[in-house]
Amino acid sequence: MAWMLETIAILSPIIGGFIYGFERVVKARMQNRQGPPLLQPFYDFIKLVEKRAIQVHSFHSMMGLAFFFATWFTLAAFLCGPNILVGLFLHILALAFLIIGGFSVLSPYSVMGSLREIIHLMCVEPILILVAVGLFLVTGSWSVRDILSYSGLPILYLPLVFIAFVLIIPAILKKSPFDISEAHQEIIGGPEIEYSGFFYEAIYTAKWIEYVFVFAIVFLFTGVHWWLGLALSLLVFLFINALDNSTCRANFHQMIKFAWFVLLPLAALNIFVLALWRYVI
Amino acid sequence: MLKMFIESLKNLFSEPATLPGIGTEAPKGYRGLIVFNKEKCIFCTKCELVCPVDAIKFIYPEDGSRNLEFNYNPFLCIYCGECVRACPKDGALIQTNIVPEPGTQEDNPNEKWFEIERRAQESKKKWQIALAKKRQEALKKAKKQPPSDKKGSKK
Amino acid sequence: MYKNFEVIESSLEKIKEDIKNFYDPSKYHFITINAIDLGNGKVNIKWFFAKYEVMDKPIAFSVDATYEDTIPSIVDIIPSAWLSEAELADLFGLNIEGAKKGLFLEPDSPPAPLRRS
Amino acid sequence: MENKMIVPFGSQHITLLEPVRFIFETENEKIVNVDVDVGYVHRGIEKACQTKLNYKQVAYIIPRICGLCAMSHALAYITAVEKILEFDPPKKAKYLRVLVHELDRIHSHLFAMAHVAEAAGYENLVMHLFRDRELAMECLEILTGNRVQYDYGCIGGVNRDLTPEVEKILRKKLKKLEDRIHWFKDLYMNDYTLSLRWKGIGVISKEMAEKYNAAGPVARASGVRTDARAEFDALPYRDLGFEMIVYKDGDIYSRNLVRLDEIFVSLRIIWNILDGLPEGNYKEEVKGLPKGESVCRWEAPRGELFMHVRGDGKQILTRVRVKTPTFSNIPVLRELFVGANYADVPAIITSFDPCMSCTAR
Amino acid sequence: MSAKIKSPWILHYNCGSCNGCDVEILACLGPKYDLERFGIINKGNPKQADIFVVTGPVTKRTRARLLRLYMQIPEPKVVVAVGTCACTGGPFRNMYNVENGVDRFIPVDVYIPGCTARPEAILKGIKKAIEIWKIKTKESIEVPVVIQKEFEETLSKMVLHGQTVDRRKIIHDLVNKYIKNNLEVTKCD
Repeated sequence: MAWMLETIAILSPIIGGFIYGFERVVKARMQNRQGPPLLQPFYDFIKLVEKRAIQVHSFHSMMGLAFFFATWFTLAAFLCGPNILVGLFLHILALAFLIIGGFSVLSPYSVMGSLREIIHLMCVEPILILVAVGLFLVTGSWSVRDILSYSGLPILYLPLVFIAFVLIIPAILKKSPFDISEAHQEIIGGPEIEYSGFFYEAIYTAKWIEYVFVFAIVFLFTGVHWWLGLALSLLVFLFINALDNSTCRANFHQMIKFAWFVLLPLAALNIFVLALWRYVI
Repeated sequence: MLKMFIESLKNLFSEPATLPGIGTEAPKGYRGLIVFNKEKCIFCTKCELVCPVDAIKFIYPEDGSRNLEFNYNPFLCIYCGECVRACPKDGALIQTNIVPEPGTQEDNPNEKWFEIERRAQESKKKWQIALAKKRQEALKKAKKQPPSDKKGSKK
Repeated sequence: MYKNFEVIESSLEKIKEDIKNFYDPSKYHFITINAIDLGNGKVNIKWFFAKYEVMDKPIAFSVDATYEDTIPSIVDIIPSAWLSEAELADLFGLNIEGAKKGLFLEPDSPPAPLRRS
Repeated sequence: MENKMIVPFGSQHITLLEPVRFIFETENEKIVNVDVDVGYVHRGIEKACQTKLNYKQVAYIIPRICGLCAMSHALAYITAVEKILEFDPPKKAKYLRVLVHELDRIHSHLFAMAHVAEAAGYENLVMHLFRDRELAMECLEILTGNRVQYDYGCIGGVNRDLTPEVEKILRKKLKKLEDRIHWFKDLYMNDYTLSLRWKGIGVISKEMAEKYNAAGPVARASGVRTDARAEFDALPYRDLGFEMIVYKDGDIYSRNLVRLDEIFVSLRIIWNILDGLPEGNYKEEVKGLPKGESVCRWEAPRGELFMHVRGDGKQILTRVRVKTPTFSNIPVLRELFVGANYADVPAIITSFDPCMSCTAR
Repeated sequence: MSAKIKSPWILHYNCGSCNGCDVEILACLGPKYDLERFGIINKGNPKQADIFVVTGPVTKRTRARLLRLYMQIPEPKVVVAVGTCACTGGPFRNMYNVENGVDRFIPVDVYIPGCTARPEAILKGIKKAIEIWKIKTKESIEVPVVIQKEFEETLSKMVLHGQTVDRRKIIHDLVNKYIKNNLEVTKCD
């Protein structure tokens, strides 16, 4: 168990690839079709390496690579570092690379996608930080290692935070109803539209790492009970996919309203009550 | 939303609607490839006339006989079946339910067909001239010795 | 000649007034404008209308003109007519007031393709 | 203002089947100006119908204007020509024409609904609609011999008879389809996210629809009572239990509901035909050459199709003019965009069910 | 590599067809035929596509866009012409605004006949296209048919002068020149 977190951080692209592949199968089955094989993401990966990469300009391509490495580093910092807040701030930085890359090209879809990506950030990050604060309040530590050795069940103290987090996962993973920055039918992928070949593959893989990132946070909610964590992750996974399959895309006004006026107060209320209970009474 | 949510979970554990393999065979009445049967054809060229896209072309022989060469371009045909309905002889043109096979660059549906169209046009002109000649000759023959010919045939 | 629709004969000068007097947006439905080339540089133009919800014959205003004539536009009476007018201007080369050309045709397409020469 | 952004939409775009180009000027994703180019699909079919094809061949070329409403184009043309020839097709042929036409409408409406759902990002609904649309497609395939271009009608009647075996399969499949449509109706009425996305978006008022002469489901969703099936006596719709569906709101949501309810009407008509198909010939020989002028108004899935045919007693017609439903809907579509949100653009466009290959021909 | 053929992404463009084939392509993506089980996704983005699925007889206004999209797809790529009209022009052959088929402009690898092509035929055709795609590599650059002659001339000139040759760039410049000179799209209304 000693090197578990480090191993996960290093192997995260592969683990994320499997999660993504599994998700595609589940999604297809929910839509009553057969769906691609489980290894499909890796087939895509190999193909994209073999494709010629058309660069718009080198800075743009570099931003794509930077996004990938920053996301990877974010996950490593999150899992192995002393403070999960560092991981969350690095997460913002990683997305900033994507946004800058999106703004650096002339394509209107890319620019529009980057604008929407900023809105995503505004919705997602406050809740992520509240999650971290909530976990700190329960376990008394900012480090993943300590949270995972906490003997109680943090989810029992943080039910509303957990609900808020689960409902914002679609926005992190760009899934319906909050896939507005990618919005395949409106802006065809948003900031990733101009990437091709190897550089698109970097962005594509970075998305897999985000899956690991998200489910790692879900995992934290059960403390030391890792089997409960696995069950919870699977449940959340199924819930998110079913939600993805049963909603249409909201527009960004609705997303901001939902995130700021429903989820954020919900999570804040939970933390407020918890803090009162911990420190005042 | 809830309805679809439940349906999605239900679908997850039920058989997918996807057909196995590449799909079904076309049903019995499908309007597929047109098949030409040379033995039965009487070369009235009605199908060529009636085809809205000129996907059937007859190349005429040079000697003026009625032994035409049938040419058909499956990449141009719209499978409306009008030629089959126009065909006076049963079984000379049949519409099967075979789905036409995709072609590659070797099939070259365009250039080959242009060549055939050109040849068909040229051969028709030649054939008409040859036919006219033939008729004239026949007429001449008939004029030269009409009574004896008739008698001969009667005998 | 006209099998299943009524025709109201009109003239180029009068047509706009006729349509203005006739057309009631809540009662009639403007269908389209059509032109028929009659040969020898002459063209017959028809404005089609139909009644809402009633089984009745469509009504057409008919005008004979030549290609040189300027045909009045009815966009100020029926705003959706711009598309039909642009099409006729494009495909027949008619001079319709205010109609833009180049809706369907490219620079290397034949000009006024539906004219019979 | 400085932050205006020009967003091209098309001619190649994932939600658009066909090449059409909209150029939006947006301000914070709000559209302030729009430019539309509909001429990408102009092929010149009218010219070909007037020059190189004889009037019987035209019946096979004219459905190629549009694949989704192929049956409407063919039948409208055939009816117009039959009107010129003063020929009345046998009753059975008329019933069979209605049958195929209504099946065509069902698959087209299901497709349109799927298209709108896709524009809204509701992938699962798209897949379900596509799955059940296949039932209608299979019915059409066994009945006419092709999945999209049916070539079923011909001048004088129809090309194929409805055999008892085919009828049996049709009944089975349509029963299944009807159940599924009930399920969809329930879903559309109760789905919260759909109403969030579609209610009150892209509203066309009744006055606007009348002013810009909108046609078909778009007009009927706005409360305009117009349906060529009730206004033109080409087919025996009155005997078959036809009913006009009209909604009042005029937004994307009610346009979908109009389509959904029209599928029910179509299914009812089809059941009536299958139950009471008259005996007799399905095809009769037509003699004579077209001389005269006639029109035909036809309710295609997208709205009113108008055919104006003139023949001068020759094999080749003098004029064939097709006014397609989308052609009437383009002006109102253009007016609608100004002030809309860019995120709603795909949904608004697809809720009109535009058919550019119809418009440009 | 065998993994490569399991992930072809398609780009679909309609150059003036009747919608029939486009509907069938969409039906292929639906649950009954489900192209995704072969790893195929409809990516409406040329920069990430591998198989260019074209329908329609190429009208005069779509020519420039067709060439542009073709140039934007990175190698290796294959072109599939779906439907009779994309193959030869079909019912629209020799109409005044039509260019008679996709292969007048870009090299077509697979022709799928049928009006309209059945989903089964489209599946077969795409499988055939994947077989062709397997052989092609990053370096196999194809020249659009319309600029073939000029391309050969330019190439031989450059080789004669001993210049370094970037075939892709030459093609790109020539296509742009061709579009600018011959196919300038009019802006209407």
